[in-house]
Amino acid sequence: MTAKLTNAQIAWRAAQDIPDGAYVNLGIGFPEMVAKFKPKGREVIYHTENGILDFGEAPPAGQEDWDLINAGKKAVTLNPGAAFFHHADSFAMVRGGHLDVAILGAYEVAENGDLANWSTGPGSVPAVGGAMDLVHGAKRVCVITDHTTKDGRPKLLKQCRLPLTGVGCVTTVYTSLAVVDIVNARFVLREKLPSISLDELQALTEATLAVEGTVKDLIVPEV
Amino acid sequence: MTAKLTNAQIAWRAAQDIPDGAYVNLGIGFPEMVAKFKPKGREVIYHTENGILDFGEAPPAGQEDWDLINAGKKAVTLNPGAAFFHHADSFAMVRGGHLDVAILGAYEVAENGDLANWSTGPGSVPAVGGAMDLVHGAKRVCVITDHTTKDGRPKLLKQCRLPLTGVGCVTTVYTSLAVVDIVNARFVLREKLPSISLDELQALTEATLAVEGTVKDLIVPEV
Amino acid sequence: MSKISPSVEEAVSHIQDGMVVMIGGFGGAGAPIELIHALVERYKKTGSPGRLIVVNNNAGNGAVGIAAMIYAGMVAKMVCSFPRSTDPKAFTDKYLAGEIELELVPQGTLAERIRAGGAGIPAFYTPTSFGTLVAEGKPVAEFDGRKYVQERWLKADVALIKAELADRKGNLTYHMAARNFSPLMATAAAATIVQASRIVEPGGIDPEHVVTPGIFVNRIVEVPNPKQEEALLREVTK
Amino acid sequence: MSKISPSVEEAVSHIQDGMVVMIGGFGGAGAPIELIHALVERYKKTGSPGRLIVVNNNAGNGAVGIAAMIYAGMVAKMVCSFPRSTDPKAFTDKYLAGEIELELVPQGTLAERIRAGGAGIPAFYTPTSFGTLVAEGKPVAEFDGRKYVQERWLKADVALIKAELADRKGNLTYHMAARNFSPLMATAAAATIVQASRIVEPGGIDPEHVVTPGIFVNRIVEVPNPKQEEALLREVTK
Repeated sequence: MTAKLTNAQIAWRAAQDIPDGAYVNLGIGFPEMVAKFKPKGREVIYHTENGILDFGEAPPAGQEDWDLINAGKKAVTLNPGAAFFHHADSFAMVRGGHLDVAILGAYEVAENGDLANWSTGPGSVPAVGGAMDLVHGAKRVCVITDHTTKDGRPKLLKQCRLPLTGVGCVTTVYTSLAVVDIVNARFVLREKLPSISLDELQALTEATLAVEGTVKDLIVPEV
Repeated sequence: MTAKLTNAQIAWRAAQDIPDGAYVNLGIGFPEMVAKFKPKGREVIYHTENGILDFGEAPPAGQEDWDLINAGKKAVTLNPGAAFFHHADSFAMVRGGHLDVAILGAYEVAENGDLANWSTGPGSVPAVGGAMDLVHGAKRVCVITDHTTKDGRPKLLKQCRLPLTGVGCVTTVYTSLAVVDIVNARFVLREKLPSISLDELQALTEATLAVEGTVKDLIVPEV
Repeated sequence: MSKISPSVEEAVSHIQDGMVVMIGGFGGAGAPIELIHALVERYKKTGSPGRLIVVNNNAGNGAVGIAAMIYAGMVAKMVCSFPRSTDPKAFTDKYLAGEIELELVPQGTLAERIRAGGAGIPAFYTPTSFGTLVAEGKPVAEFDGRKYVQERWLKADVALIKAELADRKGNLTYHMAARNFSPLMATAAAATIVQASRIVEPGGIDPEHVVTPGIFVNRIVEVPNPKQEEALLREVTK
Repeated sequence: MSKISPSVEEAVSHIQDGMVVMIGGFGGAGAPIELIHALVERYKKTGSPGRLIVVNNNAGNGAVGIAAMIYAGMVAKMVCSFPRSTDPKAFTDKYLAGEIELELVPQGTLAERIRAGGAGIPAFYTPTSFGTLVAEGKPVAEFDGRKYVQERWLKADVALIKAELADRKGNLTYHMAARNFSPLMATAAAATIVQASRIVEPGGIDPEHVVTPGIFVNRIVEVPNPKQEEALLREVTK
């Protein structure tokens, strides 16, 4: 088994690319971890679908106000300069292209930017939430994910097999092994762990990993 | 020349039909006069396109705040319980069918409910404002107007000749001689001045005035 | 003219079988628990109103609020974006048993469809869901080289919402993120019924701070110290 | 990261020839006079920015604000609902001489098109203007037996708006009915430039009272005691 980044390290790597002053939506679950790794000195304003801009960390246990929650229904706090608004205004921010970055999880990403992250197919109760809006709204739509499934199958595919969340929407994928941009419907490898060869990485990736210029080392601290 | 109602009397008559608790938009100019004749004890909430509900009378001269104006750009005051909102919310109220009554002026009204009140044809600068929205929004769209043009030609027509404001939108016309409902694309005469005969009134009206049941006397005090 | 209702029971007394009922709230924030429970009690006593179509972002949690409606058997269909919660058993069991219908709508599309219903916009185009299962059967159009899905407005017979302050004329404010869908639902329902934590005199809310203008509100009932759904669920779990 | 601009001159310095410029205000209420006049001064000195497409409900009054822009010759086209005012000479003369273009849009449709531009809705249907000259050439569709006109979103390169309070993060409030189109325009422009009567620290505006959230604002300049267009015109007339 190749050495790979932990989820926290993937989140750390994604956090480094969020520019100062950015408006950011972090998907429910794993993507929420990205907030922990905001570089010092950078101001990032977080948006949540249920109508808050500029919310902060979770309050101490016992001090929650359950009318002050994020899209994952977790209690949050407010930063100075926060704002409340209703759901239509919230999704005007999303759909209208006002968010700089959205970070989401994925079951599958295709080289043309298609994303599947909402349904593992028939049989269970389908639930889509705000993901289908987010993927067509933010200027950058980033995915953070393990490079492969638990049983080692590629998640970066030629075509998605699961029901799609959005078509041609993903711009960058941060995986446990690499950083991959999607440019003109191709995976372009930007960074990879120094411990893995390009051939090894390609073997874990269904679609071709294109290389343009230098592939940088993906260096992430212990976090 | 037949005796006829003054503009103030037409406005008075229209005001009597506004029910308690109604949300009402009065068009710029003549229709604004209707507010003066609200029957005592009735609560009427006035809406203006530029984002106020529940505004009141003009302030005394010299005490205007020019950020507190109505759609005619005249200074107004606020009643307790007033609310401000932006233009999209204001026209959501209009287009969404939330207003009970809109009262407008007219150049021409056709028996099918078509209204022409925004353009006298090519040659001048066209200006439509909020009229085209109002005619498709309010539950009742009332017109107040002289029964004929200044040179005695009918304004209640088989078909409008001037550019339309809206199609099939007018529900009631209050004129200087009569009150006419529009029902199933016909003018139905509800009230007429006692001093004018049905034949005389019909002669001043291009389209047929249908009569259903009794035609009441149009009795209006000196105002 | 007064919009004030003397009790939650009276406030929900006109809701009938088969109606479309929008219910404010996102998870527990903004859920009008007292209005919902009054409706559930009415149904348990009288068998009405049943066969309701309920519009909410979620499909109930635990056994209170919308979940209580589902357990009581008065909901025929849910229109929502995310029929999951920490404890979604009420909906999940009935759904898997084929006893309740689901219309799944992406969250932003749900909000926009409700807004459109209130604003007299019968249809609009959105990029959301293009090329996905959710868009199947919907008209698609291209604008400026990009493809969009046509969505229809969503209206209701009744909206049940929870406000912080209300005045006699129906102007409302909300508590923090309890706002969410409520201002939209208030515009899209033929009758909007509000439970407010406090009723103030007209003028008691600054006209610049009104979130829902009174024109969108039909009935108001004061419910001081209302239950918060999430807090209630955590209380029950303890 | 700061959105604060040191002067009105700096704030409008990036506006270029041929841009679409939305300008807040309804009549004089909300007109950002100082920003507009800074732009006019820049044009008079440098000949730029010219050939502007200006979006506003009206088309200027007297010789100040948008009328001053028209007199200066920097406006190629007006998009508005009501190009009339107590003194519409600036626009009327140029329009009748064929020197300025007019796109006439019903007021509610103008507001909704701007909102759609900000909300990522490329097109919507409205009953407004169906069967009239204004709808000529626009697609028509029938929903539930009624006919509607398809309208397209309206976006801008720049919006110039006037706020009451602003914080450093761009959150805004407005003074009474000076709100009108401004919150919509702020959402529909690539760059929204705000003159605020007072800039406060973040937290100085209650999060529940924010009308325009900072995400829609790019530049803020403090203009204490701003001129009110209507008051200014009446001053001139005296």
